[in-house]
Amino acid sequence: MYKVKVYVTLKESVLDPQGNAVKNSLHSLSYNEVEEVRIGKYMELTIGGSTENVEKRIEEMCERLLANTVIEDYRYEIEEVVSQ
Amino acid sequence: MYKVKVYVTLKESVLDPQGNAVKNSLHSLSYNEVEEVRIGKYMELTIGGSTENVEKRIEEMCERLLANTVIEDYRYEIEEVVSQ
Amino acid sequence: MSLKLEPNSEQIKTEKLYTQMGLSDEEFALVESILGRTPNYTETGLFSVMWSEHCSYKNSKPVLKKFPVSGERVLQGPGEGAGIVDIGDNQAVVFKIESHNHPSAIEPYQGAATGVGGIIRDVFSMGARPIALLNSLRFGELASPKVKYLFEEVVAGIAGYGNCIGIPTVGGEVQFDASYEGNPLVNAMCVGLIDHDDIQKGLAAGAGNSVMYVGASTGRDGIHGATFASEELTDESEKDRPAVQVGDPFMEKLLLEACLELVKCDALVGIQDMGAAGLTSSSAEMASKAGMGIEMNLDEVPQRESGMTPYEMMLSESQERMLVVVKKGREDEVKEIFDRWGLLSKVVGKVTEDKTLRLLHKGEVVAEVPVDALAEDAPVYHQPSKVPAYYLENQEKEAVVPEVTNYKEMLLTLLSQPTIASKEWVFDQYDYMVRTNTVVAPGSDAAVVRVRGTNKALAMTTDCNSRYIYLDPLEGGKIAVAEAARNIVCSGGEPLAITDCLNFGSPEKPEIFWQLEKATDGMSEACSILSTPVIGGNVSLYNETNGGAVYPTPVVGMVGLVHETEHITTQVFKEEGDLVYVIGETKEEFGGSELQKVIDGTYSGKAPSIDMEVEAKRQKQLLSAIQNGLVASAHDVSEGGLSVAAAESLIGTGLGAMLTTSGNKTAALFSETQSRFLVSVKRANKEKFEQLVDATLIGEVTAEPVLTIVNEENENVLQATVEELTSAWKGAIPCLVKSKA
Amino acid sequence: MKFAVIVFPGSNCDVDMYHAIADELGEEASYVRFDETSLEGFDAVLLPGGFSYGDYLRSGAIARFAPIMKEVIKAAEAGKPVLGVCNGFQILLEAGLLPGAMKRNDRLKFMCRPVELIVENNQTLFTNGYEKNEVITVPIAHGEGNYYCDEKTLKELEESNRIAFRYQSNPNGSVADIAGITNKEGNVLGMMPHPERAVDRLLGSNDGLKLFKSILHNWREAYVTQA
Ligand SMILES: Nc1ncnc2c1ncn2[C@@H]1O[C@H](COP(=O)(O)OP(=O)(O)O)[C@@H](O)[C@H]1O
Ligand SMILES: [Mg+2]
Repeated sequence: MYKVKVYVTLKESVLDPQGNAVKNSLHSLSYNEVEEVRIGKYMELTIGGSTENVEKRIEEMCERLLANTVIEDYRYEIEEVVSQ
Repeated sequence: MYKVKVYVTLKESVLDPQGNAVKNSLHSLSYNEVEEVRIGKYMELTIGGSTENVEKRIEEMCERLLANTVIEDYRYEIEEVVSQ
Repeated sequence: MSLKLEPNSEQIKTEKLYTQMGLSDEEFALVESILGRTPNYTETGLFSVMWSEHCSYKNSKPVLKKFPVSGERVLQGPGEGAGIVDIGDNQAVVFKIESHNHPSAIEPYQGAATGVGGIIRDVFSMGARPIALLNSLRFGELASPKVKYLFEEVVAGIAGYGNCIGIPTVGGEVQFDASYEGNPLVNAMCVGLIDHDDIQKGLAAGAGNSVMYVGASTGRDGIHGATFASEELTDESEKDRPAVQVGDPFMEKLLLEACLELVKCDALVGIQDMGAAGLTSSSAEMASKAGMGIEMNLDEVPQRESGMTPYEMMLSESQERMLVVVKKGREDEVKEIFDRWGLLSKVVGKVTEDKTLRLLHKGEVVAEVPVDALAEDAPVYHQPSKVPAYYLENQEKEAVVPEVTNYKEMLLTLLSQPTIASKEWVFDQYDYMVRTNTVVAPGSDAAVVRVRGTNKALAMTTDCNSRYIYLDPLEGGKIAVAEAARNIVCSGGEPLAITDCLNFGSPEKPEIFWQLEKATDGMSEACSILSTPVIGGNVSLYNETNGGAVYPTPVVGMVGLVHETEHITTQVFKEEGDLVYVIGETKEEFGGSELQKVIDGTYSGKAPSIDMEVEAKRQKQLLSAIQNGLVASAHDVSEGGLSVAAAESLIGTGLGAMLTTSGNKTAALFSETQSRFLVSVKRANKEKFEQLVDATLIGEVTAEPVLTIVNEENENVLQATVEELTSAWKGAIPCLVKSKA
Repeated sequence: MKFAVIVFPGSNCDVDMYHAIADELGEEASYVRFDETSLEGFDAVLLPGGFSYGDYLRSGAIARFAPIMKEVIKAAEAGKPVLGVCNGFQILLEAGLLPGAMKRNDRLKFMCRPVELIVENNQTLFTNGYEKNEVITVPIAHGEGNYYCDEKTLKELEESNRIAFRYQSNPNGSVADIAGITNKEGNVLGMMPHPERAVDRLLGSNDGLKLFKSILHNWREAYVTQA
């Protein structure tokens, strides 16, 4: 079994209205030290069995569905979970 | 300067309709090995200067704004960035 | 500095780098002769975007000239952000339609969302309060995962933007045909209301006045979007694409409110949105229209990213920005308004007398070009035109009546074709009620929005059956306008004017240019006869993927005036016992019909014919009957023919109908003959109605929810429960979207 | 009676709320900006729908820190009627004036349509113009209207009769079909459906008008008749 963490973020040059709004809100709450906020997605996938090619398949899932590669970048971490 | 990564996820007891929908889509693309998907938020904050109490302040931001603790959990990682 | 990385004039010329920006050799030579020197990189960029089809209409100007553009009520015709039509009481309606096809093909959610954002800015930059949104969409067959993805994301993008900014999306249309497979069409229309005194123009008048930049800051978004929109989509496009523009409807909501406050302030001289070609087109056009020049210091332009070059700033298509000209010395009043809305505003330049767009950056002049050369004086091409072989072949074909054996089954099949089926799956995602003025929500012929504080309302619709236009652009062009007007009339409105969006393939292909010419001829004729001038519009050419063009799709957006809210009429039957009439005779016309598609899988033969004089007469009669309170329901007969129209008039009413038809059964049920209406009338109004309208009584509304159609011999032709009709019609799109490919 | 309609940046049903009060109910309504700091002189507070701050991050999350919210909380504590509709409800949840939280609709799509509501509790100052279990038609228009609370909270809501409205047919996945809830004291109501969009038959339904009439009626009983 694997636990996979996928991080999807907006590409650097793409506008992030959400991040902006949160930054402004933090400023109005006096957290003026916050210089930038970028908001993305964090996904946790549980992959069953002793699947082969986990990495290749995760890469595919990201490309095909989990990220919109026109405007987003992604990265992932795969952890093997040893079941008792 | 600090780079802070904040992860906000739905509490385990709370159903995640979006995660479910993504799981179903992955199955329809024949990634049947995916047993569960949970979707959360991933935020990157850039914190300026040599702020004191970074940790305490981040904790506060999470409690007050970045997460809704009625349904969400959060965790964060703080990295100091040494500027050249 | 990154400036150093830019090629110099010499390289641009010898390496022909201008071709990558979309300028031809001749055009580049023309630029050189205008300037009397070789342009630098920034200047080449300015010309390339301003001379793109999207900004200059260089290929379409000759055909646009044919449109009738004036009328008693027209306050503003084509040329400004949006056209304006008087509706009395010192009020006017402002509307325009615009395409966002190419961006939507690349990133459907953001492409559609920013399309909506752009058209809203066009309307409020006139000083008008946007009151409604509509759209017109074309996709490939709803079968492949790619098309489903595009469809779902485009609808979500339209919803995302419109819902958030709080302007109701009240209507639209969706058509599915294979020709749109790789090149979906996404046209968005916005309708606004304005008091006559508030009408603004995009003029940079008065030398010395300040040029201010307001709204979102500038990033490297969509650089060269206008050129991109004027090119065919190829497999390369995915790689070449500019950084995708992301819409921020929240920002636009603030900008909208601030600008509507600004128009009440007499420090304002002119205002224009930064749409395609951003800062370049807004500054050049405002100056050119006023016969002035503009000098801008680009260091003052608010920037989201660091190290932006003049080229990048001038060509960026970042969203939610406006350029404003303000009386000298009164900049603070303007700033104060924007401050209160939490928005950026900054003086970036001034109006000059020398008719030149002069750009300064880090203390140097980085561009200096005559504004007229960029705007008015762009080259115009008279493309060669040629009758396509497919058209001649189709005209030769004998008309045939397709063979139908089971009429009920065919009706159910037609009702479940996604082009005909209920679009509830779509408009359920739109907030069509916000601002609480929507009297007729999506689902009837035209949407109707009341004008608060008066007894009037506005009816609005978008229409275009591109199948007919493909088979016969001249007849099809007339039909597009006529159908829009029919929808307005059925809702109780008097057609006022149209806006149009000409979505075609490459005008450089003579057969495509011929389609464009003929379709606009047809539209012009229809507009003249129906007295609905063209008050604005948009052209989107080069809608081709890997060589194949989309069907010629000149979308018509029409607005009508409902004089009294009591005139508002919908398409559904109202009460048991009401009489059912059809206005207009039925001919055997199946070219381009939904039936032909179902049976043959393609379209062939002649498109239905239309006589605009007859059309106009019938519309007048029906409208006057409606205004005299004689009509219970009215629905135009369009795709699928009379049986589909009857089914649509029944669904959701709990009622049924008993109808008698004559002549060929297939034609009676499914022919798409034009200029027909299905109308129901209270028995008590029978005589008065018949005096006013030439119509044939064909049956009545019944209590039992069943549609029964018999022939003159009283033989059963078709019988279906309304439940069967409803489930075919309502179930189709949700089912297609969900099903796996 | 004087109603305050709170306007946050991004509110867009403020106009609808205003007209419902001023035109249909025939009482006084004023817009009060998010950055104002007093609600003095108002007898009731209305938090309208829309997309305050774009609904970025979570709906209502940013709006609840707006300066006016301190006054809204004070008004609630003083027992004045406070009504939050749609985004207004979400803001009340984020501000802790009502329990629970809002998730995305279970079908993950925005939904706009008239729905049928059951008046579950007609003993509140907002609902006593309705019959108990009366079925009314009121539109919804939301993408995040999937009400969530834990079991303990739900039990408490049910036992103290704080569920004002339930959906006849649940459109969004809300716990226990909840469409609207009140606070313990009964003077704060949050609901996802839009009563202010159902005040004029021309637009389909006027079932929402009774809600505003109830507020007015109760206020008159309490203040005008006594005076
Ligand atoms: N994309 C859309 N957005 C909003 N409403 C739509 C859309 N497509 C269709 N509708 C609505 O569905 C109804 C039927 O549309 P359509 O079949 O195009 O009607 P018609 O043939 O009478 O023009 C209309 O009320 C229309 O506004
Ligand atoms: Mg119609």
